[in-house]
Amino acid sequence: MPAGKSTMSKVCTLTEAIAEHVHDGDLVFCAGFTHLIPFAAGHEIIRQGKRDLTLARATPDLIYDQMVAAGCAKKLIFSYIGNPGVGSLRIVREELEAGRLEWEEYSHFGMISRLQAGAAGLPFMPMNQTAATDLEHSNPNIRRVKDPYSGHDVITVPALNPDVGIIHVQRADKNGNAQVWGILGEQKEAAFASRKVIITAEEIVDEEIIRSDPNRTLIPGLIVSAVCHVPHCAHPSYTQGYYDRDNVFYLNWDKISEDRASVKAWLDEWVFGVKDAEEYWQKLGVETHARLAVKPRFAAPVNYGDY
Amino acid sequence: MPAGKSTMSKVCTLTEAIAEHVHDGDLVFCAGFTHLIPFAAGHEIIRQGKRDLTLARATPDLIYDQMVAAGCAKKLIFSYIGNPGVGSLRIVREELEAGRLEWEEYSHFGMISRLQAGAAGLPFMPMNQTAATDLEHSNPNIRRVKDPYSGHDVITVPALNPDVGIIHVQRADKNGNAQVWGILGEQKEAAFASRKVIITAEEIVDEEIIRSDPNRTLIPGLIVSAVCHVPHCAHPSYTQGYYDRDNVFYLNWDKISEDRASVKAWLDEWVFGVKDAEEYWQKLGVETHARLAVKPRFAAPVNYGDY
Amino acid sequence: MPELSYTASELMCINAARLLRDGDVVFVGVGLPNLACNLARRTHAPNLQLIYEAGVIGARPARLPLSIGDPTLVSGAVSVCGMFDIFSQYLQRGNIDVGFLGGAQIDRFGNINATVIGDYQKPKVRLPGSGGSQEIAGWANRCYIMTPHQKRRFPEKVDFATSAGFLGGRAQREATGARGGGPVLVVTNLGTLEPDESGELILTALHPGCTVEQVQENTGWAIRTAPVIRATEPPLESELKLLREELDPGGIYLKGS
Amino acid sequence: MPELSYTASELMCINAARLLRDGDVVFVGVGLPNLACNLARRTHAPNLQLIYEAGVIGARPARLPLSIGDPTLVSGAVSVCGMFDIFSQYLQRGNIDVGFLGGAQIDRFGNINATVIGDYQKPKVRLPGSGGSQEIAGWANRCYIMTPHQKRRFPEKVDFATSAGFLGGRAQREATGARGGGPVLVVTNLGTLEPDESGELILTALHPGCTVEQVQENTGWAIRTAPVIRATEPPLESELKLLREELDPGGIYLKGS
Repeated sequence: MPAGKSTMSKVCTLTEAIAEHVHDGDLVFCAGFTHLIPFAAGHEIIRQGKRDLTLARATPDLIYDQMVAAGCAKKLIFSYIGNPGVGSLRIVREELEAGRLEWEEYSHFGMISRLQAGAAGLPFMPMNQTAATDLEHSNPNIRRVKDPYSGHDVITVPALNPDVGIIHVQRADKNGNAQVWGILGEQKEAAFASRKVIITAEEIVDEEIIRSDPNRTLIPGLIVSAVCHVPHCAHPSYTQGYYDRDNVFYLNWDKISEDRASVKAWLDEWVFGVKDAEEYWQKLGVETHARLAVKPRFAAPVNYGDY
Repeated sequence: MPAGKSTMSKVCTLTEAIAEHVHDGDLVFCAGFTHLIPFAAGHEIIRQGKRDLTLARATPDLIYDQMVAAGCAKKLIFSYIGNPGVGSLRIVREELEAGRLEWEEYSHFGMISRLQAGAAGLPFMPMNQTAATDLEHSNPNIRRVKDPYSGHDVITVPALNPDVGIIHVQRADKNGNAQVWGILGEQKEAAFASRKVIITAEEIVDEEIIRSDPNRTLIPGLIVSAVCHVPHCAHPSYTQGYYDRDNVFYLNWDKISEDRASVKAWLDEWVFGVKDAEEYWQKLGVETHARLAVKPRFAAPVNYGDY
Repeated sequence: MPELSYTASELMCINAARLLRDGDVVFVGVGLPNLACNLARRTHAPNLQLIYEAGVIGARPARLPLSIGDPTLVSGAVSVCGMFDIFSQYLQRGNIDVGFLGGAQIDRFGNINATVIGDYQKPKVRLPGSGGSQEIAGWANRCYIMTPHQKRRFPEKVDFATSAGFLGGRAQREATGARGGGPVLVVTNLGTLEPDESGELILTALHPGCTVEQVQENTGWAIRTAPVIRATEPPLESELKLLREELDPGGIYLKGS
Repeated sequence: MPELSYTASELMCINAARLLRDGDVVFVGVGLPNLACNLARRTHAPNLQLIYEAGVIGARPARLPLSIGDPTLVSGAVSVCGMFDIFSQYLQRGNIDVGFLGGAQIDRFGNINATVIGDYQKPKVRLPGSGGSQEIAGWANRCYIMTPHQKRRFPEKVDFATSAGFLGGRAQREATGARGGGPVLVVTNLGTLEPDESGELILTALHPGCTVEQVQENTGWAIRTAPVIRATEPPLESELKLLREELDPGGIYLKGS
């Protein structure tokens, strides 16, 4: 039975959703390729002191750097550990080099293929050979099968089925039907692959808004367990059409993460020191709000016809 | 080199596109699951007397019934041969029963998986077992590999890479960037799987319309060989938001196709007797136009932001 | 109270509607299954989720859809996706509770033939083929079959197994690892058949006025009966009214037999 | 005419831009490759098609993108798709002409390390890892590498082959069936290296004022030279002006070394 088909209302606070659906030891996937990264959900997981999580994402980005720094994670599944556009992801890198964090590594295509298999209910996805084999030899989950038509080997990766997928979207209705535009990353595959899905949305809209444009609906409510209204959830990442990426913070984190004391101070102030995403956003202040504001640019109209 | 990356203009008439890109013996895929079936392209192929085509579609629908009746096809690749919503597809069925038409058969999922593999550049796609094996035993292209993780068999189908894919869309720009809404069927997979792509569009719009809503663009111009402005191309199928499905004709065809003389008379009048899609549409008359007209119903606005 | 009259199609449709549970996610075909689902949605199952194989989720058709890809399914739907996604992320992934199936032949173990009568390579009658049914039968949690009860439609063994019931028995299906539970019930115009613990279809209920003898006469094997044969509730006036006046006012699907 | 001064980054960027052909479909990363592509688009290759691994096709960034998923790439782009599609339908399908690569180490046969210095299980330095580069190196028709010329960056053999050049020679790469042609040229701040018929990188051109000796000093193996070593055209004033005044006015990527 699909996780989200209960007919009870799925709308709740992010605090409630994390408390109910994220458990110590879970495999958690916070989706979003640069765009729509659900930072507020990561911060709530930190606040609630979740432990021993396996964190999976193509690019751990600052969200997992912060969660690792806060001691939430025992393992990382990834394909690129960098501070996007800046450089190194210091905390994750240190923990890996020190042997304090388990890891499992793929290429971007390997990661998204794992999710695609998980979303499609398949045990694995095939990929063509790239000629590079060192990663394959380092990761026993990367295997081969013979193409039954040509007889040549193809590479395989196993399905990834997270316990919880957390997906930030522009708008959703109270049933969890969610619409996304801009960079789509692995939002859809992560949702379908996950056993439980938490949707965080910039706006909770009337069902009729969603139904006016069904092709825009990336995630159907029937696979969603919880829907949370969390404006600015993605900061310092961004939400297309709602606010800009806070590149200044990405640069600042590079400094903050140079030593653990300043990381602790930052977590104390910006995660433990605030109640929720709303308080965090207000604390950023009007200058930051103004810096991240974006002028509108609308899509051309689309007529579905009144059949 | 992608087929469509030439910088020369791709805009041409459908007559020119079919003459240049469809050759005797080709494997042709006219896309569209009930929606957006490019009837005008099928009629133009009939008018130009193309022969020995292999025609692939999940549901051959009336378009392939007509092309088979006109003698264009030597082989059919399909997953469901019916007149959708009506009953049997008489011409195709007769030819198959008489042994005059070669065929290769899959389930819907097998067909779309073949295209998905073709579109993804993979040699095959795996599918889980369904417990039914008679089709597998009848079609040597349906094979098995062992899942390298569980050791259980999965079913495989080989990539399908048509010589030409013909895709009807609501709107495209002169470079072939094409937007589609409503039922998507296998439009995208057929385009990416095909060696050459012909786009027929209800409207050729300014590039800025397309660029105002990039998430709506299903097919990028860089894989497109020709773009043809063909309003009402899909009749008696339909184009969401532009005109309704002509269910009356689907019922009529069931009668017309009862004998070959009336089929020949229909082809003479409605295919050979008209120059192009525009003449065909005018010949349908104002009553039919009025019957198929549809009132507007617009999608809610979407703001991409002016970054 | 005068006895209500109804067609075989109406009878099957109403009995199928009653099998659906509120909140079920149903993979719907056009015709009778579509009517059965919309009837259930209008009666006891307002939260039924209708998914059409054309890639439409949460459809709310404003008129009777006349094809599986009718534009009325799209306008006002919750979501639309491509065919690959509907078959992989919905059906193969296990997100579908209920599938409806039909075919030219249904055999003793619930296997269905929608492909050919006679030899596959030289068919006597070429039927439409699988469409979505092979995967629906394989992967939906529960499958219902709706078909008129006629001897030629219920042979002991199908000429071609387009879709799997229990093959030669439950253990055989289970050995394939197919995730779905297989057929759970066949609704005919005489009554209902259900698989027993071995996977063999047995008579479990009769519609008003129908007899075991009629069922045996119209079944191609020596059909066994459940220890207690239930009697189905007759169609209600309210159900017939909804079907006739709102869901299929033209009688396009309901007039049949 | 006074001699123009320029940074190593500007020099590499301009030489990389010149390698692109009008109409090429390029898989672009942020930073120098992005600048090189936009420079080419503004000069000799107006029909260059920029594809970003975040799933953006035909981007027309109105400002300098500061991350691979900058929203300015989306607004006004031709198409946006998910990550699975960009890697499968574009890259794996063979729709990408040109890929740009970089890494901590490039070896004699053009293999690239972006994963670890030292042992994989107990890394001395943990680098970012493949990201999209393993597949770009495998499947783009032509790959270009941009990197400063330093001995530690050009070892005879990489510690870890994140992305394949020619492995131990062209025949080895060919045997894997990987569709792409592999690296065709390495642009450094000293000149260009190209693979010979065996797949070994040899010095083929020098930038103005650079010498074979400098190249040898900064390369970790005894580098061979082409029979004729070309001299690259010096950066043009117009190219530098575009880069400095329009493409990266803040000098975010161009100030480096």
